This record gives sequence, C-alpha cells and structure tokens, in this order.
Amino acid sequence: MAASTTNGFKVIGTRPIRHDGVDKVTGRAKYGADYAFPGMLHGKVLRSPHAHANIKSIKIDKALALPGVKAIVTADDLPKLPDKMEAAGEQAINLNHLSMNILARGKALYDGHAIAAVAATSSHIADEALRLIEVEYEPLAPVMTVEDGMKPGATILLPTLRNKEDGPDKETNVAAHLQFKRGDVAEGFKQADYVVEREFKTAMVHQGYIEPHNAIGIYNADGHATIYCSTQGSFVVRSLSAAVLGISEGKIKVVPAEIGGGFGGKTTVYLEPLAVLLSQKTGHPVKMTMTRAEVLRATGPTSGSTIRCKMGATKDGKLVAAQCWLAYEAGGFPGSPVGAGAMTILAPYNIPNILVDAYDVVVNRPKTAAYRAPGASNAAMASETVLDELAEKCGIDPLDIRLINGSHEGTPQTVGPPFKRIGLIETIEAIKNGEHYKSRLTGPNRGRGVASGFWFNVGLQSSATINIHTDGTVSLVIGSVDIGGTRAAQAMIAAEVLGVDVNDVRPTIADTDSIGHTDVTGGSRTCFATGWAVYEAAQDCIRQLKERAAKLWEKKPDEVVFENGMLSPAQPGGDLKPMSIKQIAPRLARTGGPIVGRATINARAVGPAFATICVDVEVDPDTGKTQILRATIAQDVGKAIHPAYVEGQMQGGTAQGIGWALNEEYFYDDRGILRNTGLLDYRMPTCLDLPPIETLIVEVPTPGHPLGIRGVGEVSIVPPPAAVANAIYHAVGVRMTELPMSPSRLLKAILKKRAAGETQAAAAD
Amino acid sequence: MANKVIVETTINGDPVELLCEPRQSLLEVLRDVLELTGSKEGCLTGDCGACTVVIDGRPVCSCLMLGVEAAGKNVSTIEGLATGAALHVLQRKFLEHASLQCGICTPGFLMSAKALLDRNPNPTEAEIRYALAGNLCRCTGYDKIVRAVTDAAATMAGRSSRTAHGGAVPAETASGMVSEMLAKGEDK
Amino acid sequence: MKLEGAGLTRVRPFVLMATVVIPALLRKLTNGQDRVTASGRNLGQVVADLERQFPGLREHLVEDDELKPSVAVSIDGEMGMAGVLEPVRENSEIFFIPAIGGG
Amino acid sequence: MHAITYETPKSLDEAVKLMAAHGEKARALSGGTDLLIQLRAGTRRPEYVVNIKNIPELTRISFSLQHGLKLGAAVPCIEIHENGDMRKYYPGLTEAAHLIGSLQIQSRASVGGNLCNGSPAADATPALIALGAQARVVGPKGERMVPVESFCLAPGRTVLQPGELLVEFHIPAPERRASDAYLRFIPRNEMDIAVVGVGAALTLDMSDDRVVAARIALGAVGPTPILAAEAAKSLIGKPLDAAAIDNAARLAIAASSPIDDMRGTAEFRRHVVGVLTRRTLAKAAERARE
Repeated sequence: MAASTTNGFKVIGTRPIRHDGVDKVTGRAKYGADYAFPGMLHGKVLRSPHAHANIKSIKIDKALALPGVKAIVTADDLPKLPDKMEAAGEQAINLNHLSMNILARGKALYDGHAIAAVAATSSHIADEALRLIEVEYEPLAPVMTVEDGMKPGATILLPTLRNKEDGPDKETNVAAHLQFKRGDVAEGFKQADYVVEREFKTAMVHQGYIEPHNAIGIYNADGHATIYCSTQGSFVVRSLSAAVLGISEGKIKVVPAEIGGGFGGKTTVYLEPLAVLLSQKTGHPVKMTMTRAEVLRATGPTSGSTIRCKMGATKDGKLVAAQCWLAYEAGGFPGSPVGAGAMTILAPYNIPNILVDAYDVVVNRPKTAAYRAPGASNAAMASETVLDELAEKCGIDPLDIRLINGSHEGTPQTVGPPFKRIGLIETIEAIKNGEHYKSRLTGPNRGRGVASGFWFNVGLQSSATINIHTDGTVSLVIGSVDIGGTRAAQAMIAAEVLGVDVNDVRPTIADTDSIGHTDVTGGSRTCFATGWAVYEAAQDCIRQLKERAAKLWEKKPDEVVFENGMLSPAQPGGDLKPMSIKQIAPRLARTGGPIVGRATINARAVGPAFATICVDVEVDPDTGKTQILRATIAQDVGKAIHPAYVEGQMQGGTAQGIGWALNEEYFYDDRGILRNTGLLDYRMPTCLDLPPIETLIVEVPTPGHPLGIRGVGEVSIVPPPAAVANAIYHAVGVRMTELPMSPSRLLKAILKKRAAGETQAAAAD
Repeated sequence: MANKVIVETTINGDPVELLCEPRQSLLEVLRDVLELTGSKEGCLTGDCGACTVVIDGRPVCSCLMLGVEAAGKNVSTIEGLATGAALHVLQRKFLEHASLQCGICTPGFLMSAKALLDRNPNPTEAEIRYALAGNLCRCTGYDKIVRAVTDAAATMAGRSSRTAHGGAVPAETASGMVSEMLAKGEDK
Repeated sequence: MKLEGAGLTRVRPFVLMATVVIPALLRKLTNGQDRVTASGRNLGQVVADLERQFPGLREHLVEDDELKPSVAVSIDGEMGMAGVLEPVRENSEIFFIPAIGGG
Repeated sequence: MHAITYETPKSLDEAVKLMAAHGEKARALSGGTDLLIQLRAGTRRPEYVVNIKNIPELTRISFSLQHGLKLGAAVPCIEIHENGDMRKYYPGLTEAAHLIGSLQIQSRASVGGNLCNGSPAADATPALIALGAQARVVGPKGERMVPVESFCLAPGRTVLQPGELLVEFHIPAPERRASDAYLRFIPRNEMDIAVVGVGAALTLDMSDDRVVAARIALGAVGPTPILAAEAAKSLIGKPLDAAAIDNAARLAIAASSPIDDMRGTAEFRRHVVGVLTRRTLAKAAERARE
C-alpha cells in the first residue's frame, strides 16, 4: 500500500522472486557452518564461569594429552595491541579491548568471557578437552548495573580506563559522558503548563538471530589466510581479524557465506581470529561454531539502561523543554550505543530547550554490539511514553501531539544540523488516516497505544561491478552480504537502469579479494549506499554501451541515446535500427572487448528514517499477561525497491520490538551468572505471540539519492516498546516504566494500583 | 574412542547405510556424515526448530534425536522436499510471498508446514500458527510465512488463495484470528 | 602521515569564515560560546584555526593529523566523508558529532 | 559430548537386565528431549544410553471403561493427544501432554520421560497426580507401584533406584460426572516451561453439584510437583460455588512454596496458583457436568 506513485519505474516497486530464493528453500544455500574442508579440525572455546575474576593460571597439559587434541591457545598467543581508539575498517574501536574480548587477558570480565580455545579432530573431543583445561580464578565482586558501576568506590573493571572529565588519575567505570544542549531548559520548563518526569529501566536484550556465529580459518604456509564465515561485513572481519592477529590486512581473504540473521550482532569478530590462529598452529583448516548458550553469554547483546526523561508542554500541546539522562551498560568493555540513544531520544520533535546527558558504563556483562537502531528503542521507550502522558494531560490525541511537535524539513536535530526532507509527519498521518486507528477497540482490558521513532541510517563505502555477457544478460558483483533479500533489490536497480529483465541480472556477493571495499550490511545502508553504487555502475555500463553503438554506427558517443533499454541514434532517420543490450552484446568483442561497469562510493546525503506504530493489546488482569491483538506500522522508506522485502523489514523490526517490550531479557543471578542461556527462557516471540503485522509504506524520497532510497532496516524496532507500554496503560491504567513488561512486572503494577484504589475507596467511605 | 555403529535407515525415500558414533545427533549425522546441510543448527535444545525433519510423518527436531535412533525410520529432510527440479508448492509459495529474509529458519519451517499439510490439508490460520510455533523466525514476524502456508494449502486443494501478497490483512481476518488464538491458547 | 596540503601544519591567512558549533562539553574551552567562527578551506584548516583561537580544542577533534575515529562531522547538513580534507565553503555551518554505527 | 554406548532392548526383560547390569552408569532414553540436552551440557554423563522405545509395554495405550488406563511410559505425547479415549476420558492429562513443547517435541517426548526428568515444572505430572496415577516401576529386585505424587524427591531426583525402569502408569477408570483439567501459566503462548501449572480432577454428585471426590496438584511452585490435599479436601461435600473455589484456591496457595527465578517471582507464582486453581476447577467442573 504505497502512499506515492511508482514514478514510471518498470522494475523498481515490483515483487520479483529473489535470486537466491531457490537455493534457500531447497537447503542448498551455504551458510558458514555448512562448509567443510579436507582435514578440517573443530575448534571450541573455554569460557569463564565467573562474572568478574582475575585469571591466576591456565594449565593445558591434561587437555593437550587427550587423543585428538591438536592445539590450545590463550591470550598469550595474541599480540598485545595499543590501548586507544583506532579506525579499523569503518569502525572506531579500541583494539586492545577487542583482542581482550576475543581471549581474556589476565581478567575475566563476564560470565562466558573466552579464556582459551581448543582445536581437535571432532567437536566432541574439543568439548571434552575444555573440561580438562585447569584455570585458577580469583573471583571479584561483579558490577552488574549502571548504578553499581557509577557509584563512588565501585569495583573497577578496567584499571586503565579513564574519562576526560575525571582526568588521568581517576580509575572509573564510566567510559564516556556526552552532552547535547540547546536553549535553556530551566527557562523552558517555566513556560510549561504540564511537566512529566519519569525514570525508566530497560533490560539487556539480544538480537536473537537463529544462526549461531561460525568461522572457518585456513592458514597457508605462505602467510596468507582465508576465512569463511557468516558476517554482516566481510571487510570488517578482514580488518579486525588482521588487527587482532597482527597480520597485514591484504594477507587475509574473507569469503562471506550466507548469513542466518545478524541485526547488528554480526558486525564484529569473535571466532574468526581464533579459527585462523588455531589453523596457523595446526596446519589444518579449523571450523568453529558457537552453541546457543555461547551466543547468549558471550556475543554482543544491546545495552540495558537507566533513563530519566522530563518533558514539558503548554496547554495546547506544544513541547517547550525536555531534559534526559541516559546511562547504558557497555558490557565488559566501553562502547554502548548511549550516544545514539542521546541523539535519538528527542529527535522526532521540535523542542526549543533541550539538555541531554549520556553515560557509557562498563559492567560485568558481555560487550554490547549493535542491535537494529542501536540505543534508540531504549530511548524511545522513555520519551514516547512521557509524551503519551503529556498528551493525556493536555487532552490531546496522542497522534495530534506528535503532529503538533513533529520534526520536519528544517527542524534542528539534537546534534544541531537541521533535517533535510524527512517523512515523520507523513508516517503519523498514515496511521491517523489508516483503518486501524479509525477502528473502534472494544472489550475490557483492551487498549491502544501509538509511538514514533527515529533512526539516522548511515551511508559509508560500497563498490559494485557489472559485467555484460555476450548473450545480453548481466552479472552484478557486490560486496554487501545479503541478510534479508537485498540481492534482489540490487539486481532490480541494475535491471531498471539497464532496461533488462530482472531475471537477466545475476547478483553475486564477492569475497574481499574480488570486489572493492564495501562496508557492513548494517545501519540500513545496503539498498541506500550499495544500491547507489549499483546505480552508478549501471550508468557506467550505459556510457560504454553508447561508445560501442557509436563505433558500430560511425557516430560520436554523444550522438547515441539510451532510453527504455534501447540504444538509438540521437537523430532519428537513416537505416540505423535501435539496439537492445541483448542485440549489441554479441558485438562487444569486435568493438573493443568486454564491458565492465564499475562504481565505488562513500555515500553522503543519508536520509534519516522515521516510523509510527499503532498497537492494540489485551491484558489479563489476573496474570499480567499481554496479548498483542493488532499492530500497524507506517514507515518512511524513501523509495521501496522491492516492497515485499521492505514490508518484511518493517514487520521484522516490529516483531523484535514487541519481544523487547514483553518478555525478552538477560536474567543474571546474584553472582552475575546468566541464567537464561537458551531460547526456552530467552523468550523471543513465536508465531502464536504475534498478530499479522500490518504495514503502511510511506515514500518521501531522500534528497540527493538518485532513486530517493532511504534505509529501511532499523527504525521499525524503535517505537514498538513504547507503543505497547502506552497500549497497556490505556488497557489497564498502569504506566509501565520497566522493560520487559513481563507478566510478573505488569501484575505487580496492576495489583499495586488495585490496592491503592481500594485504599482510596476506603478513605472516601 | 567411541565405537562407531552401522545404521540402516531411509532418507528422502532412499535406503541409506551409514556409520556414526552413538553420541552423534541425527542432525550431526545428516550434516557431517551425509553432507545434507539443509537442516540447520540454531539451538541444540529443541527450541528453534531450524533442524526440523519429518520422521514417519511427524515433525522432529533432529538435534534432539540420536543418529542411531533413525534405524528403521523414514526420514525426510529439506533436500527431499522438491520433486526433481520441480519445487514443492510450499517452496514456491515461500518465494512468492517473500516469506524468508535470511533464510536460516526456512528449511525447518518448510518441513513443519509439510508435516502439517500432510495431516491437515485445510488448516485454519490458528492451526497453522500452532503447528509452526516450534519454529522461531527472527526476521519476518511470521506474517508472510503464515500467508505462504495458507496459500500453499489452498493451492494444493485447488482453491484460490485467500490472501494476496502485500497490503494489510482485512481487520476482521486479523481480529478473528486473534480471538481464535486467544480462545485456544488461554493459559497456554 | 603528514598532510601539508591540508594546512594542518601551516596556517595561511584566509578570508573564508565558517561557523563552527561547539559540542556542549567542549564549550568550557570556548568561554561558553556554542557557535564560533573559524577560517579554512577544509576541515583541517578550520581545526587549526580553532586551536589558535581556543588552545586545547584540537586534541578533542583530531589525532595523528586525522579526524578522531569517534568524531563525525556534518557540514551544511551533509555528513563529511573526507575527514580533515572535507571542503569548507564560505559561511559553511560545521557540526562535530559523535560517530554512529548501525545494526 | 562424552562417548556413550547405545543399547536397544526389544523386551522389558532385556531392558531390566541391561539397566540392572549397568546400574548408575545407565540412563533410559525415552523421547530424549531432556536427556540429549543434559548429555550435551554434561549435567548427566551416563556411559550407557538405553533406548526403551522398542519395548511393547512402554509404548502402548490400553484403555477400558472397566479397568481404566495403562499408559506406557515412552508413548510420545502426540499419540496421547491423537487417541480418542484419552481426549474423551482424560482431557486434562491429554491437554497437559499437548502443552509439552512444540509439535516437534511432542512427537518424541513422553509422559514417563517428563516425570523421570524430575522437573518440578513438568506439565504432565500435576495432571497425573490429579488423576491418582500410579507408576509401575520394574527393577532388579522386582516391581513396585509408586503414587506419582511420591515419585519426585527433588529437582532432577526421583525414587528410581539404579537399574530401575518406569514402565507405565495405571490410572483408575473415569467415574460418571467426573473429569479433569490442567492449565499452566507461561509468558508466551507456546514453547515455555510452566511458571505455574495446576491439575485438578473432580467427581460431582449424580443429583446435585456437590463435590464427591477431588484432587488438585501444583507444578513449578516447589522443589517437586505438589499434591494440594487440603485444598482438594476442602471441596468435598460442598457445592462447587465461588466461595468453595476461592477457599480451595487459598489453600492451594498455602500448599505452594515457590521461589524467585528467571521465570517469575515467588509472589507472582503464589498469586497465579490462586488464579489457575480457580480456572482449573471451573474447567474440570464444566467437563464433569457435560
């Protein structure tokens, strides 16, 4: 259901079968764990059973003596790296921390922290060997929450960690403080008729991709290494693995396998350097795969957080001031997405006076990694529920208060620069005018909630190559791994520009030696940036095709035009017949050889994404259990290339957001040990937990992009938790300020409200 | 060292004699011994369904069964779902409805759906969702998967599909489905 | 890496004046000013001029003659991709912002 | 996983001999949906794994209105649900079996395995206890009948001695105006372990609505499944009205001893024991009246 027209596109906006589809429905598609090589060994990782402990000694003799065990490595086998932020690929990263996350050096910083890795002739033997490694730990007090980490005298995780404000002499768990300020909040709140202030807590949650991490390392005696793995970014695996191993980047080739989900969690390395190191030690290919428990304990979830949010509005619903305080769990090493949280929390609204403070705090939990619009869902849970409360106080419809204050072209962002053309207002209007919001919700304990969300999206570097075959079909080579159907979208862009059938384009995802640098499939950048490179590469083909046609027709290239897939002379007349690519393709050899179109870009002009969601719930007031009855999401996607997969992104993010809202959480015990290390107790939504998620595609083209594309991958996860919280309030009258809003928590709130009501009633008697 | 044993079984209609260790799961045997890597490992605890195969007509998590237990059984895997070069209707409908994003859960969903339709050719939406509840998908939110199975059932029965791709589900369908779910799923 | 051409080591007189919005926590270095003007044909030159006016500012923005990995820049509403070589026009508006990744 | 030896006895006699010969080193393999996870995690490390699914006594359902039910310990849950007699005469036990995991799990998992795993949250156990089921155990020293409520000793521990095997459950024939129900609370709609489970069986008077016999059992609210005898006793001789049900729910809460864990707080569980006891009794009564 597109809100704008298809602008005369022939391929873009249609719904072709994805090019990798048959492989994926027949089991033929090869994911990382599906590869095997002759002589291959199996690697496993020993992990810390303590949340926080000094490692006194590691004895490997008994394990090495087990028949079938070929090598064991510890942090001593990795080079020590500089303790400072560096650019590695597109990421800013402290390589010392990265290395210490891959194998603990001296200290275990979370339950599941890697201590040693084993290579053996079978995974069972490797597992048994882990039981024989003797590690002497000196347990330390675990620091599990931002409050514990920030309090004076807190146990210190990283003795060398310093922040700018406290200076070089003070040990701290606070890795960074950011502040964003506009106007004067104190003055602003004075103008407010209503002020709402609440404190929120959100639990650490995991991306929950179904495919565990995997890597195969093959180290050659000539010093070159090949890595097969399922990653969101083959180039980031190359640069980070090279850095961790102290190998030159060019000596590593990364072959991206198909990837079974990532959502940001597969944008860094865990097993990859270890597989290469073990291969180097043994001379054999080494395959490593994580168990689900390892994925949950030791890969990067996203931060739990504490957020305080205060907003003020005048009677007519105009926001006049907002102040927010955010502290996010970074995990064992610095680097939570609190900066993004701080920059997104107020982004949907034009508020003259703002003050946002944000703190990145290390705690004894796994080092967080990106998760779909990292940091933004936590933040929106706070601001979007406070806004709902303000709307109620003002007596204004919750969508109308968003329309009154919503950001549009020219509104300054939290960080300062004004927005260019954006589509927030259009998403709010799409929900407001949609059948769902207009429908009546009846029945006891049912409620409807809305919320909006913002995400930046990113641009970055991409490369694309197009080869024209002699039969007129084309192969498209890109470096962006396909995590959700992007191959098809890229092929559609090439087909659109070249005027060929989409099935005559064969998209291939190349290894790091076979395509120019391409940044991660993440940040909602793949269709936007790689799609842009594909568009330019196709234009490059057309330039060359015109030259060839000119040669055949004995004209100048600028006397040839390319329209609707046909080359024709600019001046009609004569006996020169227009030629399609299929017709000219067999003649390329005699007009100068093959045509290869190519393009590389470092994309600017990124179009931010907005979404608005409407959710209906029914709460069982006796058990606190919430059922999602209906959900509709409207999202500005710029231009939907393959609408079915755009809807898929919108539905998928909404589903994850609902999981985050209701049941997903990391549950640690008093000793900092993760108790829910499996998918039985890490409760992601099943098919029975979700209604059909309805989608409203809004298309406000991104200025500057040749096709108007805006990233679509992330923003859909931002508003759902807040919308569910608002719906719960409207169902049973309690304002939930903690995620997840699990039955235990919600029932407690309901009973508390009931008790307060009875007390009040008693007092009234 | 473990003693390997010979297992005689039937895989995708063909008699197979294989050698495995008793500690190897059926999933390991399929993937590592027989190189049938279409069945995926997602959790090894029976919670995600990515390793679902059909054994004697019933869906089973191949990670929770020893390979040796397959002796004398009839095992169907994703590799046997298509007939020659012709895709099964379910496979075709999954593609038409864009029911997969990353695709790692797809083989498991297809096998669960196959087991369902073989027993119940005309399932309601709630029955479909119940039959697929043992398969986790983290990408799609399930909507397009349910549509594909609904459409496949209709196609196999020679009816026209109840839902076209894209667009919103009519409200009455959505709420009707939810009520049915709630009625069935109370306290479940 | 030395970037002579980027003007990090040589400051020549310029007439071009850009507006730089100072991040909140660095305003202590600019006497509380949130917007200051600085000259330069590219970002490196602008930073050099800022450092001349407000000693101590540079180390928060630039390291080893390149924009720090944790810092991104927006010039006239577009994300700069060329680091210290990013061109600056007369009356450009420059924002330094924390770098963002995505999932 | 450590190396194992796999045995597939074809008769009860052969199985008992194998179990007796290997004693503590042996573990029976029924559906395997718990055992394989424990083997992988290293929490159980038996040398011998004895598949008991090829033994006739363990894999059959035999029912008659005169003699009641003999339910083989290794019958997969899905076969219970597919059995018309089970659905008609033991709907509570049937729905409990149909709640254990996904269809994939139900294709393998058995009620006997569910009990022998010793989890306090096992769905089938409260339903069995409510029905007054007896477990037939055979071992090197002969055979014995164990009431299901006495079967579990602690989380993961049961009365089974090394070498002993749970063969089947004996469940009394259903009386007229009697039925059972099982409800559990889970945070999602599928795939979870019970946070609270309540099984109830009721027999009503032929002429009025007074309770003639009642059993109530609780799951996941103590170290073992609990027979809430006082709660059941409070109903006897009374009409099953709201006051009686509330009173029974209160006594059921008193019989529970839940803990805080990742699945719910003790406070939450106590509250839900009351909610589910009310709902389960109402459901069992509704069925009994049919």
